[in-house]
Amino acid sequence: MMKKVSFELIIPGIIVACIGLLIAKLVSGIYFFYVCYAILQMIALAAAWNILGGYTGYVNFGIGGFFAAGAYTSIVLLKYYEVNFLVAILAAGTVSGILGLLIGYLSIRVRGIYFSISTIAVSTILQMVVLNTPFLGGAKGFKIIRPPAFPPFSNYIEFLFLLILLISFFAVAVSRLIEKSWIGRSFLAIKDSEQAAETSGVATLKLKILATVVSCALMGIAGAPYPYFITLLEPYSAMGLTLGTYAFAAVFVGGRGCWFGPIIGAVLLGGLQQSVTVMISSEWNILVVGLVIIAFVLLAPNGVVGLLKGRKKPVLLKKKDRV
Amino acid sequence: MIDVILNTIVSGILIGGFYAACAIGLSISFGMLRIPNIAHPGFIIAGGFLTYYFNKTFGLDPLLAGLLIIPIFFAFGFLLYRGYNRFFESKRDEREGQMSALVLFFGVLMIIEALLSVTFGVDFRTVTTPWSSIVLHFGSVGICLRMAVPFLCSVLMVCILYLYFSKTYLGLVIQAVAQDSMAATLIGSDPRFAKSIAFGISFSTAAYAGTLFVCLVPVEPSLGMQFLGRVFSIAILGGLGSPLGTAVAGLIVGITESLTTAYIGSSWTLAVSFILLLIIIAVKPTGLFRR
Amino acid sequence: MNKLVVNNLKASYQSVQVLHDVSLTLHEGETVILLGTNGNGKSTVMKCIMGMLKSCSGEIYLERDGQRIDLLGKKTHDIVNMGITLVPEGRRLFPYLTVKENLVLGSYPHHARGDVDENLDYCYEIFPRLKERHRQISNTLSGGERQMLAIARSLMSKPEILLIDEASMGLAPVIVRDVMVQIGRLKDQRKLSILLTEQNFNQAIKIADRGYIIVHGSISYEGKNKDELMGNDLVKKIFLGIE
Amino acid sequence: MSMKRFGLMLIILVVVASFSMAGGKAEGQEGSDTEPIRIGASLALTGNLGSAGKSILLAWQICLEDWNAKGGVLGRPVELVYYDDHSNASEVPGLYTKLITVDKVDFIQSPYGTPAITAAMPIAMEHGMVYPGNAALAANKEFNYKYYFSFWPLGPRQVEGIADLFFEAAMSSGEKNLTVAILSEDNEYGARVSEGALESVKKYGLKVVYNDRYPPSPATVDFTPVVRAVQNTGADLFFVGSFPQGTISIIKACKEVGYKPKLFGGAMTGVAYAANLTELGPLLNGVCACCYYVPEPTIQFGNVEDFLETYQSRAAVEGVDPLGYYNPPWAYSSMDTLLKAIEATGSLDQTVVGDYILANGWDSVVGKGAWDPAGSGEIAESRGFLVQWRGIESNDLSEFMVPGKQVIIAPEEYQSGPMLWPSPLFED
Repeated sequence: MMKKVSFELIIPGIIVACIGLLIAKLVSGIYFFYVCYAILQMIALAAAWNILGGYTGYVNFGIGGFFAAGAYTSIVLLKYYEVNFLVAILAAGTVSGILGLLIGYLSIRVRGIYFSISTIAVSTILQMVVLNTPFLGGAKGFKIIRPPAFPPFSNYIEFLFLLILLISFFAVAVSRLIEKSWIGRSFLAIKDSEQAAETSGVATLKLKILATVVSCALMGIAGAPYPYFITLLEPYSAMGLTLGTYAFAAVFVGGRGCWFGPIIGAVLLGGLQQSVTVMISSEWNILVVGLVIIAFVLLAPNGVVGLLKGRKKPVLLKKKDRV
Repeated sequence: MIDVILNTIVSGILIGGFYAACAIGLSISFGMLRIPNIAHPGFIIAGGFLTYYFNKTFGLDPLLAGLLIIPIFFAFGFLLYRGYNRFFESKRDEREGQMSALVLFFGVLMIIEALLSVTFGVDFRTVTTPWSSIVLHFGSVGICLRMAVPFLCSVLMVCILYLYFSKTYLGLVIQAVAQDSMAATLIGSDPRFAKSIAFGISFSTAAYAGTLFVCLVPVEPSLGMQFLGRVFSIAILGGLGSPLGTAVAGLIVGITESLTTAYIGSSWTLAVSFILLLIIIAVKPTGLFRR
Repeated sequence: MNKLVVNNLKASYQSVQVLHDVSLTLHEGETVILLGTNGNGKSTVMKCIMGMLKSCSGEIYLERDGQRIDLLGKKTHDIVNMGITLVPEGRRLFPYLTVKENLVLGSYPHHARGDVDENLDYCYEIFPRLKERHRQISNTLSGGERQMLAIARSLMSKPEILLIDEASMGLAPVIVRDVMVQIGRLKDQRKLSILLTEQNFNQAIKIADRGYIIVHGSISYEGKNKDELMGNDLVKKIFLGIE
Repeated sequence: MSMKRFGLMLIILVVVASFSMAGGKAEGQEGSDTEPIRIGASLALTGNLGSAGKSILLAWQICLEDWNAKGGVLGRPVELVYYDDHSNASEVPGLYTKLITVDKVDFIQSPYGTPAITAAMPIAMEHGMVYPGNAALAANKEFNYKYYFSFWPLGPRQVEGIADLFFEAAMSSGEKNLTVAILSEDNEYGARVSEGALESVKKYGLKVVYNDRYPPSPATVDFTPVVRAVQNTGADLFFVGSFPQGTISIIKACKEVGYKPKLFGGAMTGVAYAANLTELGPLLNGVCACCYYVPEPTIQFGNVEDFLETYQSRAAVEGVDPLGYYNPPWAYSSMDTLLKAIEATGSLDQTVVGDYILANGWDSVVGKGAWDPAGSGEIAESRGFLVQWRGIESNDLSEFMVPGKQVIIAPEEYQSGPMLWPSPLFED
């Protein structure tokens, strides 16, 4: 396992970091990094979501809450305690992971839409807590001044870009690692039929909680650099439904339960969102994104991945009609 | 002291009725038809805007205007289900389909918001009627018609739906289809037709809830997205698919919120419906009134 | 003379062919049993007749006053409206509706709606237990009561032809006997044509006029009357355990 | 099946193609003598702030048309490049980076609202752009950016200052031992307003009997319980810091529960929008709120009437707020001051133009003034005033376009009539 981790995570991680640095050196337009940041953040969130939603079929709607939990943890630590950025990221992951544990226990009792709405509930309660806690900035939020750029970066956003690049790589790598291991196969069993999985010896409970914790922790990690990207962290925009729903839609556009689906989806959807915003400066831009989402869901049931594989859609009978 | 409690509870009941009207359509579409129509709040807002339009252009009383738009929404819901069934539902496995449907309806919600802002602008809109500022006093309890009329309309709506679903052939068939679609074909019903009707009804309730909404407070196009969580949690609290359950859940949320505002602090009210939901899920996951 | 004819019926689930060549006829006022053990395709025949399975070919038609009405390709609810009903395997009641609501729903077809009360009374008369429990939610009923309710519900649509799939499944022997007796009475009182699939030969034969035996998706024997069926070697081998 | 796949591939292709177009659009335009001068901004055109965003856009467009009719700036036409940020602040940094580095606009204007303005501040600072702000609360507090100029009539004390006006007016009644209830919306605006109110209350030695916040719309639909809780305390002064939806609902709730404090209102926003004014109509009688423009004779700001006339004729057609008392004059001034500075300095250099504005202050349809010497980027003296509505008889818009119905009661320099005490709430 350790060897596998080093092969799948550390070595490619270093390579990705180098590529990132190279891009930061070569590309001069700063706008590029902003767009990339937004898309990479969506990739990280989508990949994190996919670990729970794509592999086990539990739909988490409260992405914004876990993401913001990470963002708030990191800004509190960085601003009040002036810790190292790496520590802040780890702490962000831990806090969101603990919240994930809570949601995990919830998933013992409920599934389907009940689970989804509970995640919205947890996320909204988090928002209320932030609003009512002056220590966390309350409704006013945090105003953040970016530190000056340091070598080798010529601009702080390049550093943030590298950070989110590594984070999104990490999220994707973890989901790939899970998918390819026995855990992934057990997840598929849970997704297909939880009872059957249970009876055939899969420890569904532990695995579900594991999936939730990992998924939420990754969302928190993705949120850690966000305060420095946005410079004003306040509960309404950080915890809104929009951010999470786009990430969620990206997984469906790309393809669920497959580690590279979220990448494709986030690049397509994030790219579309970014380009439509600058091309159509009116209400119509939301319309276009809405229509594209609908088109994808209707025409590509298994996402772009499904299309690329060209696999025939399995003919599934409804449960009741199975003989 | 007792006056305050009484008045607070009465306000809670009045607003709770309105919540029920918002959630009941979702309870039908999701509880009975298994269609996770997260665009429902969007259609509520659309109903509100249409009511506003009829009121402003033709000077119609909003409650009457609301009745006029019901057929439009019914037809739209009916046809939308046909399309949904043809291009989506019949092609997916049930559970997988439900997950993708969430994304599908998210797209629909975005389109509604865009179309509303294009057509009506992004200003807050509300409808005022001669009756909306009248306040009736019963002893120390004051009841304002702006709140009471929507409440009565909601109660009427719940009653009509309850009677429809338990006393008419088609209403029973819709329930039957929800419980066992195959058996429903064996009694000679066409499930697709029944579901189309049910979806149309769900949309009609959204339209009328929108009418009540625009009478109560100002609305704007992006409100739908923000109203989503509460409407869903009330529908689940009530046990999906049960009109009476939804009504009771709406009242419970309304009263609890009202009491929270008065005695704990209004800054926590938003959390009320969700905390209630989590408690219910921990105790009885299927909601309060699922038979 | 009216009859239901099934001719050269073939059917498959996905790529697996389940019915190879099934032909059978049900004349007016007859009770015909379709015998076969689990997995031989009895239920599939029923589903094909009711139009619930798209992938079947061959001929299924109703002959009424010399006119031939094709059933194949028609929708289930249209077939029900022609006066053919199925009591499905596993009862398939509406679990959260009351007994009475279940019954009333049975009279959904237009031709039956006028006589709801009359039919309701009739059902309560033959199954008095249902009357006692008419306000009860149907998934709280016992197995036998559920079977009664399922049969009663299909009677509510005033059918001419009644298909019953596995009436005895999951019921205690005493109750199976009761149910069979009731089915026998129905035929006489309501002039029904009944097609009954069964594994329980001993009980079914009591009410049968004649029968077919289905093995691996094709009809392997046709018995013209009770005695022929009783005396047949295949029957002895499969159902009575006599070698 | 193959048709579908083809269709989908087509969509993907279009999406991918649109990326490259978005990146490549409008590049490589360097300023020659006839090329237009380009001003860039993102605005909330959709989402919950869309209403304000759209009226600002119209004001800017009018301003540019005025300048172009006069022959442009430095002999070159002026052009606006704008994007919709969906009222979502997280889209703003990227959009401003694009405006500055890809579209290479010559100058920028800020987006609308505190979160968005704050989000774009680091970008403006990084590129040393002159950054005229449009409606933010103390956005410059942590940044202290030299070239941030807030075109917002509240002065250095910001919304906190509104409380002073309100309580000053109450004190002028001469009555002693007044009790105060403070209710505000649970957002940055509300938080600041209530902080200011607490300060003010201390200053005047009043007693606070209620202080709470309510969740913003649509979380709060019914305000009667909260208003009843306030009524129960029997407070004489009811100070409210609310956004438009809350404003309307709180006023209605007060009328419904029959709560008549001696002075009611304060920092209620939305009372400048035509839609809200006509909605409330006679309900506004006796209500006091901070406004930035009303058609009273004591208001002599630049040539704001001329601007409003143009604006109102255009707004009706474009479907934006038909009155324009709130943002538009300031948005126009923000753009106008920027263009005047360019014209005066004859330069497109950010520092030159920025220094000019800093030195010469603001001067446009809303009059003229200097900047806060403390360097907050706010205007030196507050231009807000407290209005008490009276004699409104119908819900017609024309009620609000004539003098005498929106009487200015504080501060003294703008006062256009005596304060009615106790406030004759909801009386026709």
